[in-house]
Amino acid sequence: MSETIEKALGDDRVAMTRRLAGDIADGWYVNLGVGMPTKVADMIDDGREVMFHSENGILGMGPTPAEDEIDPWLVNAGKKAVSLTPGAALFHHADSFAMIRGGHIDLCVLGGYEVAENGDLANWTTPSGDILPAVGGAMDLAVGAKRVWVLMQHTTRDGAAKLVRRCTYPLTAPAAVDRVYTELGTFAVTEEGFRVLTLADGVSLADVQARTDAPIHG
Amino acid sequence: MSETIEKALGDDRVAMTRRLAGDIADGWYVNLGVGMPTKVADMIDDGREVMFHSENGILGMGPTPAEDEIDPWLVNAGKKAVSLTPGAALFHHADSFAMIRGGHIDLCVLGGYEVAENGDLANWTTPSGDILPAVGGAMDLAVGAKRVWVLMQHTTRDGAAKLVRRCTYPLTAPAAVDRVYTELGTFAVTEEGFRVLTLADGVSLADVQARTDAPIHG
Amino acid sequence: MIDKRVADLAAALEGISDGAVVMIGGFGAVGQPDALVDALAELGPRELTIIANNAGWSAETGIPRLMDLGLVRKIICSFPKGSTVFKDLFTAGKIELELVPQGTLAERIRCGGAGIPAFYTATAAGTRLAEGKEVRTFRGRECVMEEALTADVALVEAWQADRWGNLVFRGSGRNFNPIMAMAAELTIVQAHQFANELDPNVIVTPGIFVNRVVQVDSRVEKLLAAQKAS
Amino acid sequence: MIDKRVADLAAALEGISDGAVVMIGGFGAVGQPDALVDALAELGPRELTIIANNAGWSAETGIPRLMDLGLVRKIICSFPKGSTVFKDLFTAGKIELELVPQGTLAERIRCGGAGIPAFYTATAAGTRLAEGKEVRTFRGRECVMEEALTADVALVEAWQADRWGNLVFRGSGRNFNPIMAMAAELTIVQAHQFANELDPNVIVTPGIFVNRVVQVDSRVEKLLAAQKAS
Repeated sequence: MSETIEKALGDDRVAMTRRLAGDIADGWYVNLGVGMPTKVADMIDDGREVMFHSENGILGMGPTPAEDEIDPWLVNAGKKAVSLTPGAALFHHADSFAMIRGGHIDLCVLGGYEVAENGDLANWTTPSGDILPAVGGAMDLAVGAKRVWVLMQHTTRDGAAKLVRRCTYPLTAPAAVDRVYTELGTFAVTEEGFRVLTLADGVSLADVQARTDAPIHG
Repeated sequence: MSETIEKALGDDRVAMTRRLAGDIADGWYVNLGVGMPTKVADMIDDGREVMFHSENGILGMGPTPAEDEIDPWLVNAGKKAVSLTPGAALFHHADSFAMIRGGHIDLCVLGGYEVAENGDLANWTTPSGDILPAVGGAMDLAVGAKRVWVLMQHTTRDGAAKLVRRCTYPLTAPAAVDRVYTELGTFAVTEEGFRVLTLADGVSLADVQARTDAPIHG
Repeated sequence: MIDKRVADLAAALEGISDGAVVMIGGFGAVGQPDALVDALAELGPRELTIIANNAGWSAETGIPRLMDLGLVRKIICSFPKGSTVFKDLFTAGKIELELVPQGTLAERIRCGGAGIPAFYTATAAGTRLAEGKEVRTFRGRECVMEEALTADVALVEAWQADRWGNLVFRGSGRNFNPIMAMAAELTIVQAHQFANELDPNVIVTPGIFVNRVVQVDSRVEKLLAAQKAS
Repeated sequence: MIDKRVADLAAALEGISDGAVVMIGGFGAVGQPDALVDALAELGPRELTIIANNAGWSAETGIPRLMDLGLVRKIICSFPKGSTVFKDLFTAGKIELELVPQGTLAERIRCGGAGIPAFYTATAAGTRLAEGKEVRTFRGRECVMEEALTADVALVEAWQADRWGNLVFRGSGRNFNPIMAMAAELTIVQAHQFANELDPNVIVTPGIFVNRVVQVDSRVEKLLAAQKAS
């Protein structure tokens, strides 16, 4: 493994999250899945206006409030305290998922176990071990949003590929993913499979291909 | 035709409407169809509380306001100015028909062309002549409300029966009607057909049967 | 910065083309996007499909005016009575009508906005309006399958709007407006007033459903005065 | 006079029997009808089916307490993780789970309240959660048929209620509460405050959907304080 690649892989996920945040257009309505995707909200530059949606009934979700400004009646989909930005609106769960399922959310950012070159997404349960499967809103978001971008490490901790020909994990949704953001780059899901949009600094196409179980088109 | 019957038939519809109003229980949520049913609202005695629903998004609809108290932003399903009573709520059309279709309206009072002894209702269009059929909310109300009471003259102006074995007019809904209020009495729709609940003053079962095209059970 | 407010009716209606499917809110005189409809008549796109509760009342304004100008190919509504314009065109076979029960119309529109392609309802089962529709029994009750309605454009009236397109309504002015706002590609709102910022707890239509807002003095008061005088 | 206010939790819960299907609102700590659920645990009806988004967190309170007391036969939810109580019962085969995507769960409940017996959605099509479900293609997209959910009882939390049962919520406290209120035979509300009369324009749940309201000091603040301390 080259030194630059090692460095990219050792990145604390900030760079890939920032890269994704930079690709969000002003004025978009964006839902962020729990975990790493949540951090995207902190990386929207000042002066830009993006409206964040939380499936439990918030549009215009703002950052974590200071301890003394917490409104105990306001939590996000991860059950953490949040704030409201100007222009926010509140609604119930059926209206919230009407936004999602009805194609009104411009972008949903999700984590992933596997993404296949046909856009299949697996991010909700493992093939065998998950005694207690929990799906939450993942399936609704994956089929409903106008764009689905997956933000994840390029490989598992054991080095196994997560960008694959066909998912081996149970699907969240077929043909759902538009882009994948990893520490190695940004990859579009196209009719011919994965295509590079951006490579991280010091990363070559060959580096990516070596860590991917499907053809990567330059 | 006996004198008393003539008198009952000549009634200006006030008595039958009042009879129906008296059968409404306190606390019911009630939708009144356009035309004669609308008058029911004026015949609820003081001190009783009945919540009137209008399909264009009002619960707690009150009487026609005085000219100088008209709110131009508030009309009923007949497009006339109305007022709100204490405890009123406003909502959109899908929520309004969720109340209707979901079985939350305790009573709907509709007009009718024909009611059959199996509860079939015809009240929206004529068999032949209606070049321009208009249905409005009649079909939704007839299938959705907990109880459907039809308020109508016992016969047509030409003396033809409107309580019949089988409807000849196009149906609004099959097996929908629970009761019929006419100037001759109040009739329940039961498994064996029409059954008398009340006869108007001076009206006999034979009088009713003579004007009805289905068996009337005493 | 998100700002959906536009300067005038022309800017509000920009880009509506021939063949568009157009939802129009309102029930009675209340909640009618009258200024938008009249401006659409001036703009003059042809072969329109209109989705609305009524076919309107007067040939001088609103939906009947669109029809009178020959701009409408079809109307989907629950109550086409009222204007002689529609009746005349319909009896002459010059306009198509899809008659839908009012609650089914509302639910089809709401489903269009909510990404539900079809649903079942007991409404209209066993009647003439179920002819040609798929029927299926749930819990012993016969139901018809109804498909969602969506549109290219929704014309909506609101009481107040802010720059994000959040809307609140007044009185019975909601009617079809909030659900039509959800169901169109391009939702255009005429608002009686602009507000700096609306209370998040009382917003009825979140701005996500709204594309453009134009401020228009409401004609509801005038219309009602005219009705009373007549 | 309509007055849906009741004096205490016992009066609020009267008549809930064994085998009842019970919807329970709330998402995270917000909008949980916690006092009602704990009082239900005291009341002790058995063989309950619970419909809720989560299976809860702590064995001492809420849904896990109902389970720990052996009162629950089945849960229908989107996210059963959190409490070890459920996990232990489930792995021991002592409780049934119907796992439903969150948006499908919300829509099934809303349809239950709206008298729609079934609908189609693309959610879950082509996944393990569509197994055994009817599939059908609309506009080129595979969809599954989902049936409505109704309940005998809904336990709901609101911010304010009036004597007619009209409700308003606060912050993210709506979540499943307004739709569950629509979908149950008997809707029981714990409200943080009674109001004399609510503004008709801002009511979220009209009183028609509500049967009983009891005033309860909210524990949201306390819970959040405890969470922060831990």
